[in-house]
Amino acid sequence: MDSVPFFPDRASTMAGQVDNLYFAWLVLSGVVALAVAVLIVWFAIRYRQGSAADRSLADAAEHEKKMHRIEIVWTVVPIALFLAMFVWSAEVYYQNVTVPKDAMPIYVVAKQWMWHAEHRGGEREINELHVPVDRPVELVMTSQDVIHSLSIPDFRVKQDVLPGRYTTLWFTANRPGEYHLFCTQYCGASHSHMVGRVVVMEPAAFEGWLSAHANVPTMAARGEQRYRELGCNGCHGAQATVRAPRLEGLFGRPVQLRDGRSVLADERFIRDAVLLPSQDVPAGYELSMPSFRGQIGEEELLEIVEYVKSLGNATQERVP
Amino acid sequence: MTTRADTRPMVYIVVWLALMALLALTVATAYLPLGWANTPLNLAISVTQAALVMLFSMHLRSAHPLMKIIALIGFFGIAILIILSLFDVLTR
Amino acid sequence: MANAVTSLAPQFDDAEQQRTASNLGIWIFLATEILFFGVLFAAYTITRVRFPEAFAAASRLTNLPLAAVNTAVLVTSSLTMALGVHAARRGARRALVGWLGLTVALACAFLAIKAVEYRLDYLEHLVPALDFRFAGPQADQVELFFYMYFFITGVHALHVLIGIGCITTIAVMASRNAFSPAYFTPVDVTGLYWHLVDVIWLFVFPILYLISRS
Amino acid sequence: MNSAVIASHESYASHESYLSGGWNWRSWLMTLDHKRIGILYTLTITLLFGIGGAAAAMIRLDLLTPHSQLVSVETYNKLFSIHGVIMVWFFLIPSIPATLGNFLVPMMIGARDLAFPRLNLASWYLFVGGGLFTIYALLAGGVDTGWTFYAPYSTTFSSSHVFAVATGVFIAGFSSILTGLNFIVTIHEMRAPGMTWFRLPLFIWAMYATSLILVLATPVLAMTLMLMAIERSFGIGVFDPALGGDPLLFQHLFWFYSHPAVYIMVVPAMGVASEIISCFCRNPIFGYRFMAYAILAIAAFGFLVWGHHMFVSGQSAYAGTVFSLLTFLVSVPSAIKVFNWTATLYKGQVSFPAPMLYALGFIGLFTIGGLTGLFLASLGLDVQLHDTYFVVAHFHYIMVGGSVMAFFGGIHFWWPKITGRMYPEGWARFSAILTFVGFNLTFFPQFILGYLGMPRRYPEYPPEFQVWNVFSSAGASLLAFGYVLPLIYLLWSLRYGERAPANPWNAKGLEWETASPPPSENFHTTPVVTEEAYAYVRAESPHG
Repeated sequence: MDSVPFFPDRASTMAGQVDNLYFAWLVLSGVVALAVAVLIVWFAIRYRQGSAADRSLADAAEHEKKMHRIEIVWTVVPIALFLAMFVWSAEVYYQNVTVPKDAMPIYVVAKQWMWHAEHRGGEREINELHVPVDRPVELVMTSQDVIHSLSIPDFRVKQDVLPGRYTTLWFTANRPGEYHLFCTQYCGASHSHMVGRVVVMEPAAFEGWLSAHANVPTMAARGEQRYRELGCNGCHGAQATVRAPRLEGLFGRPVQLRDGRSVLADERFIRDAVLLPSQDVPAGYELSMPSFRGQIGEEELLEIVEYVKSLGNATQERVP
Repeated sequence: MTTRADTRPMVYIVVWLALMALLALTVATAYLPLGWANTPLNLAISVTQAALVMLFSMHLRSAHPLMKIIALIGFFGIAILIILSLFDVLTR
Repeated sequence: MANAVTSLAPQFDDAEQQRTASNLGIWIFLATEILFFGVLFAAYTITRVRFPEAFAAASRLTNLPLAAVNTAVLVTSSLTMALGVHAARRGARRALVGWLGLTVALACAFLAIKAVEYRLDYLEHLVPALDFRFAGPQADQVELFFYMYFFITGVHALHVLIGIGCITTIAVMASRNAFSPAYFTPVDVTGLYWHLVDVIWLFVFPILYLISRS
Repeated sequence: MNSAVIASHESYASHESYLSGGWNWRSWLMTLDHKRIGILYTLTITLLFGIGGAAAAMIRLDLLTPHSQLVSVETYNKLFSIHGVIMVWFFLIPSIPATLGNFLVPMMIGARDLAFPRLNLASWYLFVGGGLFTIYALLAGGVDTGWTFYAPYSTTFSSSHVFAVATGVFIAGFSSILTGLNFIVTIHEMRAPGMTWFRLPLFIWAMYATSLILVLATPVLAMTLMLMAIERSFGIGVFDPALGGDPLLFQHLFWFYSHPAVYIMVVPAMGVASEIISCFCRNPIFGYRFMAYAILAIAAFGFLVWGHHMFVSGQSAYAGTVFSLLTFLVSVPSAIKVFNWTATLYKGQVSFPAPMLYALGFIGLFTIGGLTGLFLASLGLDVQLHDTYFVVAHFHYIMVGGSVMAFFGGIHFWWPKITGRMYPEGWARFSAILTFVGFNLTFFPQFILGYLGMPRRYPEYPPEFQVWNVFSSAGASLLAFGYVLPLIYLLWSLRYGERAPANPWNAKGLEWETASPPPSENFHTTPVVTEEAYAYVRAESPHG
C-alpha cells in the first residue's frame, strides 16, 4: 500500500476516450447532486419549523403556472442531456467493438480457471498475454466450460467469453508495462484466481519474445495437420472426388447459402461449419459433411480456423 | 358485468362451430406448400380462435374495459419479451 | 356457503363489489398465466429462429392426427364449460352439474390422448435425455425441439390437471346446491381459467405440430 | 345493503385494537387480518434480513485482506450467493409491500381489509415455505451460483444446492404474485366513498405500480428458474451451448424479470418517502399528478430496458444500443421525482424527527444511486464498469441506500400506528444519521474500486485495492450498528415507549384518522373522503 490509487493507468488508445466520458458524467452528476444537496439544506434551514421566513404566495394561480413551467424545464433538460450523452457513449462503444482490419489476432480459450492464449506463430501462454505496443491486437475468444469475461481495466476493455461461440475484443496498447487481466464473469470456485498479466512490449522486445517461444509449429501448420488427420482434405482438397467447397480464398468473403441467405465467412462461420455443417450449407452444394462435434477441442478448432484464414489471406502478412 | 346475461347458448355453439372450422382450416393449410406464408397463416388462425374464445366464451366483449386491458397486457408482455430478445439474436 | 347472503365476505360492501373484485382478480391471474407460458413461447421462438431446419424436421415427427383430435376435444370442453356457466347463471343446478361433468370427462380424454401420444413418442425414441435417437443431421437441435415440446405440453397438461381438480370441486359444490343465480362466482372464475387453458393450447398446437408440414 | 349484510358486518366488528384480539398461536397463524399478516411478514423478513446481513458482514470481514484469510474461496462464493438470494427475494422485494403495504393499503384507502384476506394469508405461508427451502439449502451446504444463476454454470457446472434454492425462489414468487394481485384488486375496488384515483396518497400509487410489476414480471422469473432447474436435472435444455442452446437466452429471460424487480424494490420506497416528506414539510407533495404519472411510467418503461445488464455479454451491439437509449429515457421520471421532493420543502414548515431524517437520507442516497446508474447506462463507459465494484456500489445505493433507508423511515413513521407506542426519538435520530454515514463510508469507496477495475465476487484481489476495501469494511461496521440499534430500541419501546395518540404527527391520510393501534375492522364507520391527498394547510406566518 505505497500509494492510494484513485484511477487506473491509461495504457491503451481507448482509455482516454472512456475517461472523457467518465469525467463528463462525474462533472454532470456532481453538479446535479450538489444542486439537490444545496437546495435541500437551504430549504431545510430557511423553512425549518418556526423560522421567520416568508411563506406567503403572492398569487396562487400565478404560482401554479410558474411551477408548471419549472416542471417542464426539469423534464426536458434531462432528456436533452441524456440524449447527447447517449450519442457520445454509443460512439465510443462502437469504436470499442469495431475491430480494425489490420489487427493482429491472438486466440484465447478460457477454462475454469485459466486463460490460454495462442499466437499465430504457435507461441502459447497461460494467464499471460504478451503484446506489442502501438499495434492493434484482436483477441478471438471462446470458452470450454462456463461464461468467463476478459477484462483489462488499464486498457478499458472487457468482453464476456462464451462457450459455443466466438467473441472478439481489440485494443492498441500504447504504453509498455505490465497490467492486470481479470476474469469478471463469475465462473465458479476459483473465479478470483482466474487472473493474469498483460505484458506490453516494445516491438523489438516483442519480436525477441516471439522468437524465443517460436520453437513450435505455427498455428496454421498445426491446423493443417489437424485438417489432414480428420480427413477434411478428402472432400475439400484439390484431388477430392466429393463435391465440397474449396477453402482457398474463402475467409473474409460473403458466402451465398442454399436457402438464399448470405453470410460472411468469419471465424464464427468456420466454427459452425465444422461443428454444425447442416446449418449453413453453401448454395450449389448438397449436405454431405458430418459434424465434428465432440471430436475436436476448442484449441484445435481455433488452429483449423487459423489454417483456413491462412489459405484465404495470401496477400495479408503471415506470422510476424 | 350486468350485460353478460346477454350471451345466449346459441352464441357458444356458433363459436364452437367456428373454432372447429378454423381447426380444420389450419390443419389443412399446414399441408399446402405456401413457403414462408405457412407459419403466419397458422398463427393468424390461432389468434382468431383465441379472440373468439376470449371475446365470447370469456365474455370479454361485454366486460369492463379494465378486464380487456388486463387481458391484453399479458400478450403485450410476451410481445416485448420476444421482440427485444429476438432483435438481439437476429443482429448478433 | 349455503346461500348468497352469507357468502358475502365482511370486507366487501355488497355482492356486486365482491363479484367485480373476483373477476378482476381472476383476470390478473390469467395475465400472469399468459406470461408464465410466454417464457416458453419466447424460448421456443428464439431457438427455432436459430435452427429453423432442425425444428422443421423435428416438427414433422410429432403426431399431428392425435394432436388435432386433442385440439377438438379441448375446444369442445370449452364449449361445455361455457354452457355450464350459462346454466349456473340461470340457476339450473342439474344442467350445471351435467355440463361440468362432461367438461371433466373431456379434459380426462385430452390427458388420455396426450398419454397415448407421449407413449408413441417414447416408442419412437423421441424423449430427450432418456433414449433420444435421431438419424438425420442436427440431432442435437432436434432433441432441443423435443425438449421444448415435452416442456410446453407438460406444463400445459399440468394446467389441465389443475383444471380437472377445480372443475370437479365446483361440480361437487354445485351438486350440494352451493350456487344460485345471485352467487356463482366460483363457477364463473373456474370457467375463465378453463377457457384460458384452451386459448393457450390454441397457440401451442400450431407452433409445435404444424410448422413445415408441407 | 340489506339487513343480513349489516348483521354480518356487526359480528365482524370488535371495538378493541387488532392487537388485543387474542394472543394464542391460532389467532396469529390463522389470522385473516391484513394488519396481523403485516406483522407476521415483518417478523419473517427481519429474521431473513439478519441471515443476509450476517453473510454481508462475513464478506466485508474477509475482504479486509487481499488474501481470503477468514474463509475459503468456496465459502466466500456461497456467502455472496446467499447474501444476494436472501436480500433480493426474501428481504427487499417483500420489505415495504408485504409489511407496510399490507398494513397500510386498506387503511389508506378506507377499506376494512384487502379484497382477498385468505389469499393474503396464503401468500405469507408461501413466502415462509420458499424461505424454508432456501434456509434448508443453506444448511445443507449452500449455493454458489450468485443470485443471478447464470447458465451454463448453474445448469451444468455448479455442484451446490441450486435446485433447492431455485425451488425456494419459485415458491416465494407465487407469494409475490398473490400479494400483487390482492393489492391491485383492493386499490381498484375497495376505495372508500370519495377516494378518487387522484386523491390517493402516493404510497398507494407506488403500491399499485409495484403490484403491476410483481404480477407481470414474477411469472417470467418463475418459469425461467423452472427451465434452469429442469435443464440441470436432465442435462438437456435450451440454455446449454453443448447442444446449440443459447446461454444468453437465460440472461434475457432472467433480466426481463430482474430489472423490473429493481423497481419492485425502489418504487415502494418512493411512496414512503413521499408520505414522510409531505408530512414533515406540512406541504402537499410538489406536482402530485406528475409524481403519480412518473411512478406509473417507471413501472411501465422498466420492462423495456433489461438488456443494459448485458452490454458486454455478447449481446449484439445494435440491441445494446436500443437498450441503452431506452434506459436513459426511463431515468427521466426518476430524476423528476428527486426534483419534486426537493421542491416540496420550499416554503414548508420543515421539522426533523427520525422518519424525516431517514427520508432525506433516502433522497440523497437515491440521487447518487440514480446518477451512477447513468454512468452504467452509457455504452462506452459500461465496458469499463460492468461487473466491477462500481456496479455493486450503484445498486447498493439504490437498494440499500434507497429502499432500506425508506423502509426504516416508514417503520419509524408508522410505528405509533402499528404498535400504539412511540419510539425513543433521540436514539432514532442517532441511528438514522449513523446509517447514513456508515452507508456512504461503506459504499462510496466501491465506486473508486470499480473504476480501478476490481471485479465483483472476488474474495482475493490485488494488494493495491486494499486501502479502499478497508474503508469499506470499516463503514460496514458502522452500518451494522445503524441497523441493529433500531431493532433494540424499537423492541424496548413496545413495553416502555410512550403511548401514541391516534395522530402523533398531525399527518393527513385516512390511516391517521383511526385509533393507534387501529381496531380490527380499521374504521368503526366507513370514512368518506372529501379532500385531496396531503391537504396540509399552508402556514402563512411562522406562528400562525
